Amino acid sequence: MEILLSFITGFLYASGIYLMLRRSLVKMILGLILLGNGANMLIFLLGRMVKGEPPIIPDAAKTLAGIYADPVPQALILTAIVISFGLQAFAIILMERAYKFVQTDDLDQMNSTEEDI
Amino acid sequence: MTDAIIIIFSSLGALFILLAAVGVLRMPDLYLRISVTTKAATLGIGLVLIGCAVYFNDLSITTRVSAIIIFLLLTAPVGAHMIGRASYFTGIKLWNKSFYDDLKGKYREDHCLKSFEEGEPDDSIEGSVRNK
Amino acid sequence: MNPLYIVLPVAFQLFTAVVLLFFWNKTNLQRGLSVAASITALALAAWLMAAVLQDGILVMQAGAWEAQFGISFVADAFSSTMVLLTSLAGLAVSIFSTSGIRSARVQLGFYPVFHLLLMGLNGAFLTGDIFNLYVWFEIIIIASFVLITLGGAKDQLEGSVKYVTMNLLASAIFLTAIAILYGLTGSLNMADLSIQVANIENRGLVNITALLFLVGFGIKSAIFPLYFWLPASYHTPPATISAIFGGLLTKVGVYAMIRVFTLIFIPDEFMLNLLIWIGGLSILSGGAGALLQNNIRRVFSYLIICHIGYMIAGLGLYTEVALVGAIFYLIHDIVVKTNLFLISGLIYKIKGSYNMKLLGGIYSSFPLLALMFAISFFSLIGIPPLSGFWAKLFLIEGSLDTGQYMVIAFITLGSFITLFVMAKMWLEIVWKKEGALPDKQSSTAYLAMPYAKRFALVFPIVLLSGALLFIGFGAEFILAVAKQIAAELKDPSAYLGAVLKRGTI
Amino acid sequence: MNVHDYLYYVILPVLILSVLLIFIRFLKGPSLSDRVVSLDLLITTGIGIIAVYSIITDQPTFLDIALILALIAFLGTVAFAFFIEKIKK
Amino acid sequence: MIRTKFLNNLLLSFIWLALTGSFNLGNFFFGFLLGYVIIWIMSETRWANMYLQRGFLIISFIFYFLYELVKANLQVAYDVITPKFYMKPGIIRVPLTAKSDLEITLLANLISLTPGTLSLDVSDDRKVLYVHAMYVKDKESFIESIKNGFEKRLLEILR
Amino acid sequence: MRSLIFRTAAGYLLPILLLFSVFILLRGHYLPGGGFVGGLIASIAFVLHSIANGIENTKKIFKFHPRILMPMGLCLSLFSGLSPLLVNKPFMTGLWFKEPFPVIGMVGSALFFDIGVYLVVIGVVLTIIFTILESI
Amino acid sequence: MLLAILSGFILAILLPLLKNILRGGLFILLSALPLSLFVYFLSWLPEVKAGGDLLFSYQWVPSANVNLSFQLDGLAMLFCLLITGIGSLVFIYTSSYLKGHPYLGRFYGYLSMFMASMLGLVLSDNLLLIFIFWELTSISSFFLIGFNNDSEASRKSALLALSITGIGGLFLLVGFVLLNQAGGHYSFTALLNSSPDLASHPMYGWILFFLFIGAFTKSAQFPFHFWLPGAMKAPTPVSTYLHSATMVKAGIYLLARFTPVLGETVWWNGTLTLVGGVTMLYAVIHALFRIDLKGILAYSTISALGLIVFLLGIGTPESLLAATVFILVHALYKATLFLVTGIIDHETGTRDVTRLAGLNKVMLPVGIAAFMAALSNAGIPPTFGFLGKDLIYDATLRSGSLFVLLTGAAVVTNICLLFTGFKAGISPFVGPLPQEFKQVHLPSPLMWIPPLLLASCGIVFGLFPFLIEGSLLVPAVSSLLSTAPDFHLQLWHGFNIILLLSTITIGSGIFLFYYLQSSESKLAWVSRFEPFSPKSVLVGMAKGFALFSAAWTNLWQNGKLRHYVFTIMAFLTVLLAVRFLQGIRLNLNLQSLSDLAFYDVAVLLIMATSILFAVFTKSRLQALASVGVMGFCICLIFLFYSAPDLAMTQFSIDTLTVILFVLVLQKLPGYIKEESKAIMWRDGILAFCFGTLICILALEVLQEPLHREISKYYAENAYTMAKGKNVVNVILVDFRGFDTMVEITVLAIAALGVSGLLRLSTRKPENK
Ligand code: NA
Ligand code: NA
Repeated sequence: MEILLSFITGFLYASGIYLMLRRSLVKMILGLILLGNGANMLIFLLGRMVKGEPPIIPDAAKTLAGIYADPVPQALILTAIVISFGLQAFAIILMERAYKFVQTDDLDQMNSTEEDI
Repeated sequence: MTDAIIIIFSSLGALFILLAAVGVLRMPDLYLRISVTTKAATLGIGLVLIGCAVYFNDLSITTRVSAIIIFLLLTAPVGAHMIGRASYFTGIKLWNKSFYDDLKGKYREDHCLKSFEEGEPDDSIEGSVRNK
Repeated sequence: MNPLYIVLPVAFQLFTAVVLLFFWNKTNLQRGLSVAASITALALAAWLMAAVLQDGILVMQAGAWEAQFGISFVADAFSSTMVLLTSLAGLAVSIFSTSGIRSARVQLGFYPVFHLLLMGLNGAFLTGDIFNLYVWFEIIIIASFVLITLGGAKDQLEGSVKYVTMNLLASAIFLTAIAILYGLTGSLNMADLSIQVANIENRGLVNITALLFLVGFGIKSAIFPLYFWLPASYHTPPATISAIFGGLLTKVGVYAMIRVFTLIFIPDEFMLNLLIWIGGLSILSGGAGALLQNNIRRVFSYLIICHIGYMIAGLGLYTEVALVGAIFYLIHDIVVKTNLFLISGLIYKIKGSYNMKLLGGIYSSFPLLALMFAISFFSLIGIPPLSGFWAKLFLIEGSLDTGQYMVIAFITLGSFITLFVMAKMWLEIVWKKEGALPDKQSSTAYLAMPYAKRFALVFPIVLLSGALLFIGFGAEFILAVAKQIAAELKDPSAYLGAVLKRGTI
Repeated sequence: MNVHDYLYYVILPVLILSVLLIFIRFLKGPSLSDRVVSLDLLITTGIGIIAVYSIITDQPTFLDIALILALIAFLGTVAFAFFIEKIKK
Repeated sequence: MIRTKFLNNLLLSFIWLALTGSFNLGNFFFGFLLGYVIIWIMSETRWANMYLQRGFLIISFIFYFLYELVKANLQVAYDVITPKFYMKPGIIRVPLTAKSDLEITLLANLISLTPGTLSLDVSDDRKVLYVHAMYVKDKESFIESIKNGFEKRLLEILR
Repeated sequence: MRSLIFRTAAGYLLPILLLFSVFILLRGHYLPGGGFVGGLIASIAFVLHSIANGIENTKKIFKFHPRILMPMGLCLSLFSGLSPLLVNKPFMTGLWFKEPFPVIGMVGSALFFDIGVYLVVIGVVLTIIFTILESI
Repeated sequence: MLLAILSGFILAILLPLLKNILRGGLFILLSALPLSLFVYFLSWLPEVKAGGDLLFSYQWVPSANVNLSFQLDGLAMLFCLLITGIGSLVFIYTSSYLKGHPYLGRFYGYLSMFMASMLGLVLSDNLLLIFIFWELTSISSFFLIGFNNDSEASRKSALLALSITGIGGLFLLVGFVLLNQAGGHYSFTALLNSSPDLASHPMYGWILFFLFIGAFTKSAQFPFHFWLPGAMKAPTPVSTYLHSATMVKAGIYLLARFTPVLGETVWWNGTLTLVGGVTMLYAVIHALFRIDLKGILAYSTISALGLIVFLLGIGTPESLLAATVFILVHALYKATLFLVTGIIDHETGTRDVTRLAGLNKVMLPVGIAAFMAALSNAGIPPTFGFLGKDLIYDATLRSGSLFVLLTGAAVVTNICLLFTGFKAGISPFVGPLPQEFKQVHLPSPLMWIPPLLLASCGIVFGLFPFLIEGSLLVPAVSSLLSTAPDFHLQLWHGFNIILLLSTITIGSGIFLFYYLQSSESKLAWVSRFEPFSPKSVLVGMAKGFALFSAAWTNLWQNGKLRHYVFTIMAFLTVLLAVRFLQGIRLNLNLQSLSDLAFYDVAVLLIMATSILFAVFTKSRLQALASVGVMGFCICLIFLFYSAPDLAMTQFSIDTLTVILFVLVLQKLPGYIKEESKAIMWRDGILAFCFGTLICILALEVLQEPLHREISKYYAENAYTMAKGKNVVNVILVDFRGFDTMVEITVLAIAALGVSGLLRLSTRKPENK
């Protein structure tokens, strides 16, 4: 499974980058989303994966024993997911505003700030 | 005994879900797909979940399972209605072998839905009362 | 100082922001609260700095979970210096903003976000946990996103699209690096990582991880060839906001880079050469860009890149002397860049333009302001004994020590371009008679302002100019601090000992 | 063959097969509504998979996810419907 | 009004108990408190009366519904798995006797939940329900089956 | 949206979802869930309501602007984090009541922290969605 | 001593405060400062003469080896007296020259700042301190040249001067640091002891290079001389003080100062002789064709500076003596001539030599001063200039194998210098007075007394050289030499070759003065060679650099976001690839990885397909829906691999994101048409490479040993200490609660930002 998942992770990164290289603002943000998911999957993958043993202490026990999934990557990803939600929400709205003000979705045309005035 | 129940319920459930899947793939128009799937799946999932509740045989899990089923029963038809209705606005066509389309021309520009067309007989209950 | 209190620079800013959020529509109250809070924050930071200089490294373990398991908060000389500078720049900007930010923008949440940005900066400086650093970085970028779009004029939005994209890309790369680091070591505590990474046998993987950190932080600190977002966006928001950006945001990237490359990844030959070339080319690119601009804020923007190059090159030299130079430059640059952007804001308030071609006439009508500008301009150029000089001296010494003559060439080039550009700016905006300004009323608007408002615009500049003079003439004190920082960076055993509570490492 | 094996070797494959079939519809479209409908169905089927998986792994905890799925999938459908209606306007 | 609120509150407490799965007094009171807070938060309560005492009707209705559900499912199943389509689909306008929001909604949802039929929309004047159906042999008898089947039984329970 | 069916359903879903969200919040320390997911579910409830009934009607449910939930939640979290400083313990140290409370179980600063998270999440999602819905 | 040096700075700082008190004619009172400093330094004369070790040291920045250590030796004394002496006169002169000027206060501020910097420069014993004051002189010069800030020419000249001296300063700094590396000290006295080692140091050549560039730029040596004529845009007191008598001599001072340390090598002597020689000839020939008085003086100053460098380069005791004397000679007569020019300009309003004549009739005292200065310049006995010229010829004749060439060069230079001196000092005053200047009258004595005083010095020192010989010149020369000098200045040496050369010089010079008439046309003829001048070359280089800058900047910063992203990612990918190739130990061990289940495969398959679909679909909404499917698949993976909390959060967040997108998308248009296939391939290959690298990296990291101390700690303590059973949640709210605290803050800020952005919609978009 790890092999396939690393392929998928690499694929997520690649498609994220590819989309970020497009002209359309929408694609760019989709690319960022894919990239973020790629990073999350990478944390998950490299934290080593365990099937069917969530890190929840059973009713009777006081500690986790035996095989269990590493809770740390999960906590990290959770934090990362939530943070990227905030950032993506902002980016999405920014995209809409930019479109409204610049009247285009074409990133190549959003360069007036770099023309010397 | 419980094993048998679980197997029966889950098998039936899986079957219905598979049906829904085949249906959504095969059906010729959107409305038919919605029609076939929403409920077949709901029924199928419900059955599988019941099997699940039987397996764990624990009150809190049973309540959770019933909660899921209730949620599904509550939301699935509403969702189906929403998407079906919205699709009709956007002009998604009925299958060409459909027989009736009573909705045709009933939506106004502002999405207000009329109960009858101008000039068409009003056969709603009050309408029929009035007509008589 | 009780080490428990080192969380205060962060907690206090958050508290301030929360209080400000409750007074959403009361703009004047927000202004007053912000200034009062900034003064308190400065006092707190000074207290922290004094405590660190006196007692050595202070460590707080959040949640009382011991290091490596809980999140460490570490105040050493480097981080406490950065916190102090942040608070200083924060105070200046806060005062300036009382007159520099219109009520409409205040109602869009300028003050809470501003204080949250300061919180993020303080957190990033103080944390001793790599993932926690990531989280602080996110605070910083989201707060900066909000500030850079605040009020949302068209060019602000266009600039911020680039700003946002590239910063998000940087975050993704940073996160990737953390993922690999955790996969390799199973740890997140920077002190612990320092030991763990040294023990990894597969150095190739370590080098690659280091590279990812380099690029992740590199984008944020605007080095060559990752700086593009900066000239595209820094000149678009109100000057008050540019000031905090220009002064602090890129520096936090530099801070992180210095921290990571002295504590966790000790650079090898390849990395050092890479850093040196990146530094040199940043100097060249920033300088080349600055030569061409007419908008004073764009000039400053490019100069930021140029001067970041000094620090990166200093890091690449990796001797104690060069690190002293880099740290000194960092300290000087925070103050001077903040002040320059504030100055640009003041000029805009007076003249209504950022365009050098049109500006002018400061010398005849505002001679004392011209004097104020001169202090910043010449500090930036590095006219001795003003602040920029000392850093350059150590950098040159460092590059001669290591035989990296390339660095000297780049530093000379960068310094010359800075000199030329700033002198030209002096000619254009101070000496020359003003041109046909687009918005003539604004120049009288400044004079018509109530005294308090003008004071709010000028006082922060005076404050920071004073700080600059202190850095220059009191270089002995700053150098002592910089030397202590460089020594702690070069030999992190004190850091490790303080965090991991192990006597000897 | 015990219940676990039965679920693992019979039911789960059937559900997975269903998911694949639904996904084909998702790819085929042709309209956005078709995709939304298949996405909805995909998620609903996911609830079934979760239920089966929780039995296989003996982890009732997973049912909580099923609950969330049931709730939120609806929101997605509603949003798309809302959107489809709005662009028509 | 107050009685309705109280009943609702009670209902919420029971749902709470069911969800948490621990039936004790403390839990019940806590659930009740939560329910109270939620009702207080919602200045405008929308749920209407639920007449739990009509349990028998409900149970018989549930069985009727399940019967319809299975029957219709099988019919559709047959159509789905056999290569040829036997269906005669169409959108039918069904006049409504149901009046209140709850009545109409429940009816529409129940229709939707049985395979082969789908409530598309209710007219704005609430007189007509538009239903998409797969097997419409004859328009009149289809309308009749709905009015005498689901609608009638449902209204018996609700009114 | 002009849909009677949806509007009615959303009306019923709102209290159920809110209840459910509190449930998810409180059990988070023992089972999957917690302030974050709980907050999301609560906000989804309101979002559904607002899509169905229009933003104005949803706002009427609140006695205040949902934005205020953010500082409230942050305040709660911050103070549950800072309170240990009063007893000379580091920031974020867990302080717990000796005896478990009925239903909820052990109550400590972590719970208040999680409630803070819950409030912030509601405030955030509603602020975002409401402003979007208002602007379109 | 410190106070003496700093007093100028203190005055400069206080001036803004004093300005109101001094309003009117009281500015002359400020001359008290340089005057008292002059007296102060004079009072040290006996001790300097006695050769006492006059070191004054104060702590400042010991960490950077910069201490305020000053040394007053003969050379420093000579310069100090020049600086304060001429300074006093210039201060007095200015009070009348710029009377009523609105910025007079600032002017005095800059002047005192300059004077203090100059004093610091010549007195410093610490190299870095020298550098500090060196730069301060450049800055003061910048302010003074640009004093007429409204004139564009002034501003440009100030910028040019600052640029040239600034770059020289940078080189000087590098040279000093190198010197410290080689010699081990920043202290000059300490370096003096290690001088033999320095000459053999491998970096010796570089030290010379950097030092020379610094000195040549400051002292206007070829090819860096061209800023000096521009600097004449400054008010005349400035030209007098900075650009003839003092500042430009800073470079000379530096060379003289370092002669005992670095001198006496072929490189040192050869370079200086060559550069000095070229400068003096090149500049003086230029001076011949000028018609602007100040232009003439500027070029002759350059030439004189070249002459001094030339003498320093010869490096014999005689030449060093000649240089020392000539420094003084030149300062005296050139300052006079400048002050006179200032008076002429002030009174007549022109500096055109072709128009000026007969002014003797209206301003005789000025004419006398000018005449005396011109004589001294010409080296006609019994002026001090005559002494200087004798010494020069004496030096060149004894310079070794090349003496013929060097002497010839010196003679030519002196002839032309004589011409320029006459042109500036005599021709405006003789002949008939043109009608237009009839109204001209003698200015205030405050203006004509200073030049007269200076010019008289030139005569007095010539007549009575003993006045300064023992007290001033001997100590000065002895600081340049390792051995005590043995010489005796006198007007009459008897008939010898030197006298012959002097006679030739004077005769040819006067001949030239009569037959070469300056005119516009000659100037125009000369200016045809302008494109080949160093200035044009350097300006061309600067323009080239500007072009390069533009090209370079546009190459990277072209305004297109995707270009930026491409650059960043290409940079990262290439670096990663290089690092990979450099040695990563690839050992893929499939046994250590878990097996595949069919449902895993199915989910991953769906996920991969939906990603592909999201990338290549033509519709934004379909892309969005695909991203939704992908999120759902990730949720399932989290579920299968024991992360229920993650699955929940991922799914809910994903749905919310999709909703946000959906709400926003309705306003956006369809995708724009894509660019060319080539670009898509290029991007695709980059993306593929990066993805592959990440994939390999991930697989490689999975092979590394596993560390789980932290998660074990959490697993053991979650319930016992943190009282929670869901370890992930315990981490979130307790072990790493700090992260969560920050995380919700991020969310809150994002919400503020979103509402801020959207609340703008009420404002009108600013469309063009
Ligand atoms: Na149906
Ligand atoms: Na977290």
